[in-house]
Amino acid sequence: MTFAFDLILCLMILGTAAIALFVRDALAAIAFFIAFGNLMGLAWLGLDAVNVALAEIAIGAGVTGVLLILARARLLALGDAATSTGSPLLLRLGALAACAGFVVLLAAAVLSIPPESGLDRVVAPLMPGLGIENRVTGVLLAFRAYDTLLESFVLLGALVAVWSLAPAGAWPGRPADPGMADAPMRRVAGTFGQLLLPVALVMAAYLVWAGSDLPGGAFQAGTVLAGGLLVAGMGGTIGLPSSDQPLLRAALVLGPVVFLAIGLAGVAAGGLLVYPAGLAKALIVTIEYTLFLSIGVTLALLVAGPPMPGASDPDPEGKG
Amino acid sequence: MDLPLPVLLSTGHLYAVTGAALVGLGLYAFITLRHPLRQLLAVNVVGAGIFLILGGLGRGPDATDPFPQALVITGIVVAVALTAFGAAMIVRQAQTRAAAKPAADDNENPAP
Amino acid sequence: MSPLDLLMAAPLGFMAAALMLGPSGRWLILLAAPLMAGLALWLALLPPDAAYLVGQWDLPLGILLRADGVARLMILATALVIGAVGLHALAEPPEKPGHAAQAETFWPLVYLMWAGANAGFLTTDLFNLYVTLEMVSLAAVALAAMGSLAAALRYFMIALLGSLAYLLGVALTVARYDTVDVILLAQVAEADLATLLALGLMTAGLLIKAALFPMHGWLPPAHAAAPAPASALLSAIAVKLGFVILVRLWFEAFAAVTGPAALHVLGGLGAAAVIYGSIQAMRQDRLKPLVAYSTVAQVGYLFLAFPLVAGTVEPSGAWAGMTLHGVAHMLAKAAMFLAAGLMLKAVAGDRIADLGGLAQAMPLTVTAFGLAVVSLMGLPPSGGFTAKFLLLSAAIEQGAFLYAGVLVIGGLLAAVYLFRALSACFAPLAGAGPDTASRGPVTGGVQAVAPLALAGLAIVMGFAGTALVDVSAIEAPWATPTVIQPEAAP
Amino acid sequence: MMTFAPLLLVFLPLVAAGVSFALPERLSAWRNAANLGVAFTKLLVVAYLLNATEAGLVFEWRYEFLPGHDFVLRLDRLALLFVTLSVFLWLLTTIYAIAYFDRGPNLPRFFGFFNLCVLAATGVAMSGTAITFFLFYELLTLATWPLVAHKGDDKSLRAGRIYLSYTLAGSVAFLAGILWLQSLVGAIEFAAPPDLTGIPALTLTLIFILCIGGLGVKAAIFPLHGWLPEAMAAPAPVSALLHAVAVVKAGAFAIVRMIYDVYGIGTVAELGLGVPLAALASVTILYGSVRALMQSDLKKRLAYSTVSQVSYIILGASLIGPYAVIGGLVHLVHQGIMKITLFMCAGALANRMGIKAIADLDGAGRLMPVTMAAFSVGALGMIGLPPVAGFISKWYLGIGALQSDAAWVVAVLAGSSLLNAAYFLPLLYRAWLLPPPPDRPAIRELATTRDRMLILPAAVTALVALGAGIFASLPFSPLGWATLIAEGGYLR
Repeated sequence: MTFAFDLILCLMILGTAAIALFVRDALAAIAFFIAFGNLMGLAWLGLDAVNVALAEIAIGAGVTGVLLILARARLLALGDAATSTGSPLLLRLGALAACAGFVVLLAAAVLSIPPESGLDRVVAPLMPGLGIENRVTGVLLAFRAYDTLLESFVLLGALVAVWSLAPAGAWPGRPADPGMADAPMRRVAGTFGQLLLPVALVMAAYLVWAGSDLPGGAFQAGTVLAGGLLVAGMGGTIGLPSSDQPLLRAALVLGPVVFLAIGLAGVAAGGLLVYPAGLAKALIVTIEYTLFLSIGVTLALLVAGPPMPGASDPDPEGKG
Repeated sequence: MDLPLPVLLSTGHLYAVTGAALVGLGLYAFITLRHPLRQLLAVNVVGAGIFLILGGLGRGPDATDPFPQALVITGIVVAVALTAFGAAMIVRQAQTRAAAKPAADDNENPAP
Repeated sequence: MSPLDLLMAAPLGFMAAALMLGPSGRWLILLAAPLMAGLALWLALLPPDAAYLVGQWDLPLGILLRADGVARLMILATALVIGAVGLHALAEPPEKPGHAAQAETFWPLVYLMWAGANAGFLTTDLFNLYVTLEMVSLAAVALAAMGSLAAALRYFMIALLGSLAYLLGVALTVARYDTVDVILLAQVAEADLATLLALGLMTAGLLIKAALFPMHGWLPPAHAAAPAPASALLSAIAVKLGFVILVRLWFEAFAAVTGPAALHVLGGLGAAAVIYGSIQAMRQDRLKPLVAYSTVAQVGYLFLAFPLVAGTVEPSGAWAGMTLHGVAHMLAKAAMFLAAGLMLKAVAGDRIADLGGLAQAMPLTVTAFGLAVVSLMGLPPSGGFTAKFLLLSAAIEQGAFLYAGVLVIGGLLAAVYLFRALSACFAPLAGAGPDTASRGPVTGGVQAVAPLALAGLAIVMGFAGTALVDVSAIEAPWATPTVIQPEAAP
Repeated sequence: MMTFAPLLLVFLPLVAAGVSFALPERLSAWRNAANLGVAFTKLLVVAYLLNATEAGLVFEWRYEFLPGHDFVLRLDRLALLFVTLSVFLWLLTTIYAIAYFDRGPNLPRFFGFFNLCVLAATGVAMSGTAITFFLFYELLTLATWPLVAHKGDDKSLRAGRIYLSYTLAGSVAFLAGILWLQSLVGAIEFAAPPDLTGIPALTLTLIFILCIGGLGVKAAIFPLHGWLPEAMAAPAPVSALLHAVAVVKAGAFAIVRMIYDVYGIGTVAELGLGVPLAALASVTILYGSVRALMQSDLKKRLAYSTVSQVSYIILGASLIGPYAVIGGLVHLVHQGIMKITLFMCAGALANRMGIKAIADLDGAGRLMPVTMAAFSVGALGMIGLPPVAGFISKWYLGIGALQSDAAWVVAVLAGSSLLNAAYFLPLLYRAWLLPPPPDRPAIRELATTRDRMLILPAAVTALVALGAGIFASLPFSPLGWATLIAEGGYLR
């Protein structure tokens, strides 16, 4: 890629971000945010970081976008259009001056640091010991596996936090219907969902498998799975699960718990998260597969929101 | 880099400075926007800017450092987890207020 | 097996188990409380150089877990506080009446906070700290939301901003030094623009999380509205992780970069927090906001100690004073919130004036409140006194009479507002007579055990000063250099 | 026994406190037994220690509570003097309190804190380092607060609040002074006074003012005395304890320690701090007496009398001469015995006949002769009439003043004695010489066991006050003891 391409891409990123932030209508803002996320994905491709590009497009643009659309729809149903309202001029001027100054300072700091891939030199010689090729996966699941382990519990914790918002009398229960108001749309989603879910599963499984050596991995795959589950759930292919289903709970904790167990088992080999020689790849793949399943389910439920009263009724009489 | 354009910036610096601009843009929006959902969006833009700084400054001559890449992926997942929780809180707050409007005796405090 | 990993793994295991068990997951605390206390004690008694690399990956890349004195004391206090609060929550439901979801999710959130706090205290890796910070913040916001959604949302937004500022600082550090390990950074950090900006950003973000004046605005509404066990955890645990990370940054990673002027800014903010928080606390009519503003004031002491630690070549006293103040505040404030919760439950209203007659009706709870008052005011014998004594000695020795004055005045102001609440309990029942019948059932002795135990521990700390000071000095940055000498950064 | 005796002596009341807190009200008999038992045991321990100390044994218990700061309990003669006084009076006050309250509300709490108070007072006496002293001094502040606020009415809560405001502010000033001094000379041990050479006089003066100002609150030196009359809202046994033994005395005792065991008389004289302090004490003596004269409430009058009398001790300490020191120290004991007599009598009068105002005293001597007799002994002693103990104190103080070339102090003493007479003699006149009001029912003073427990402790202390005056020349009298202390250390 050329510098001109990079430059134009950067300007587009800034443009879409500005529109997403300041356009009055919330739906337009979210649409531009999703566009912004996809452009960010391109930027990551431009940086030769395919793993991040996949994660950015799938999670940063995809899941976040769906989340925001759903939240906006639910707010709209309550009469809140989430339009951007102006704040006092003085505040805006002050904020503008402060932020502009901050950007200059930050940019100066950024420019004072030469871009280099310093740790790549440290990572590269360690990879053969793991038996996988993808260095990012190596960092995520071996060298910095501890971060990833904790992060998988952050995701689980976020779902618990969302669940804690369930109103009185709605527990245990199902999330509110994601709100495909009109029947034709629902039918489309239904058909699409029947088709998409198995495809998503296969694709996700491949992404995990590929993640060992090629770009991909548990998080990106989990997102694909979540997307499949969501579309299927919207269309009624699968019912939205009640929060107390044991199988659901098991699916949620499976990945993090397996990760934790393997980490602790490493103590036998010398310490937390130590992979015995020769077993590294097998263990990493095991962690990735279980984690991807849990991440998929967790993300789908995060998007769906807390259990709501009356949501156990699968009949599509949404509030819209 | 085989361009006739005068190359003032390396690719890495270009993306990193873009990231810095995104941080400032998002921060400005966070301060001036009122609606929490829009603020949440602004926070996501700031996050994306930070990630871009990480990536841009990890851009070597031949490869991008896998270490910041991994940090960014972790960061993206943490961000989506928090965004989901934030969005759920915003919706729930709107619902409680809507429910409390007819009979304003709910023990929920009004927003400051 | 080592407590360094089990202290993180066990709560995560309990979190998963609580999710699997559903409503009966609450009983897990009966197992978790003693187990975690035992692990924390084990950690405290480890040989001084206890540390290891996760996955045996060497430092610029890997993550080092280290049991220094601060971590040992904070983790022990965390285990005691969460254990006691958890056992208390078995007897006193933490949720709003009828909110079954809160009743069930309270427990996984508590374990998440527990794991995050422990992991954060032990790690020396700035990015790893970011993840643990988010674990604690997430749980804290969710617990606060069980009281007031509006206050929690405000807390969430401002905490998010804090996280991002911290993350941006970490990003600059990674790019600048190719490492985020505190120990390595200490060897290579230079005072250039990127480093200073990174430190400034991380500090600003963490000050929000630690609720130092003037970044405290989110704290009083969130802490005051949350259910008592949640308030106890918010004030005791959530605020402390930000503080500990700041200690790591200012006295270890960037010790060579920070100047006295910057330290005095932090110290000055701390002093202002003491005065401002105290004055606000005096102005409250309701009990829980009073206790919440007292947290704002108490956090001030932690930062007031920063210039005192840096101001001498032999800072063991000030260092211990700072650390012990954190620990004593954890114990006493948790006790106070639990006691306040019980007291407010027993009377009709939530105002201080409503507390009349409680000294007779619930003497144990009022005793717990009173003991917590003693420690928070810094009266002997208590952990609060030991800490204040050490800090005041350091301030006077260094001729820092402004800080000494704030330490002295802060204690007196605390006396004014805390004894106002305490003496209200000794007043006769307001409008005695028919009003008596309208009061809720007076809770029995069992509920008072947890606050009493925590407050008692805060007092007992006052008798173990020497041992605690010794522990706080383990692997302290100003003491002997750390034993782990990793390969130089590339 | 050598090391643990001090520990036992200080922490024995913890047993009684624990029992008092734990036992429910219906088991009050057990509580009373525990309180009396512990008080009596403590008296035995003191008797043993008195004996052993005379045989030359030194009792000390040491524990490093913070690096470089030892917690030290040490029995020197001065400590023993205060300990003996407090243990003896505590036993009597316990008996009195049991009878006084009989069956009131919140007694477990009362006796619990009462014991903590005594623990703190003993600890104050035996502290071997400045920081140990501060620990007990603050404990005393805290433990007395629930006693002052015991009744829980607005007046008591107000009194409690005022008491805390004054004493906490004082403690903080004292702590700041101590820490300042320690930052210059290291940990302060009373047994080995610090070397103050080389420290600027101004610094030393400032530290002295901080410390004495802080301690002066409890010692009720003018103008820091405001809390004391307010604290009269407390029940009579508390007043007796506060005024005679624990709080006020702890302040006075600490000032003696500061002057003699921290600064040393040489330094105090060099800095010229003795005379201003003596002047302040004199002002307090006269001011307290004048204010006492203006009171119509019996307990308030006694309270202002305390303000005045405690400053005799400080006057003695600040004059820096052998006789003055002895006079001050012996007044520590004498004032305690006499003032507790007066307060116990006042409580008994209020309890049995509802007498609170001075105007109600008419004819009280006919109805409660034992009580009024004891009261009269105490009052005459306060005036300084021989042969009651108070005369000895004033005599020594007067000679001491002359020795120190401070003749004006004699005038102060004379003026104060006149004022004392002016506010005490009318009481005695009313009680003995005027007839009781016709509507007052006749009572039998010592009808029940409870009555006897209420009235006899005062009779005992009155007799002791007489004995201390009459047998002042015997070696074991308070005077003999004070002389020993003065000779043993302070006059070298």
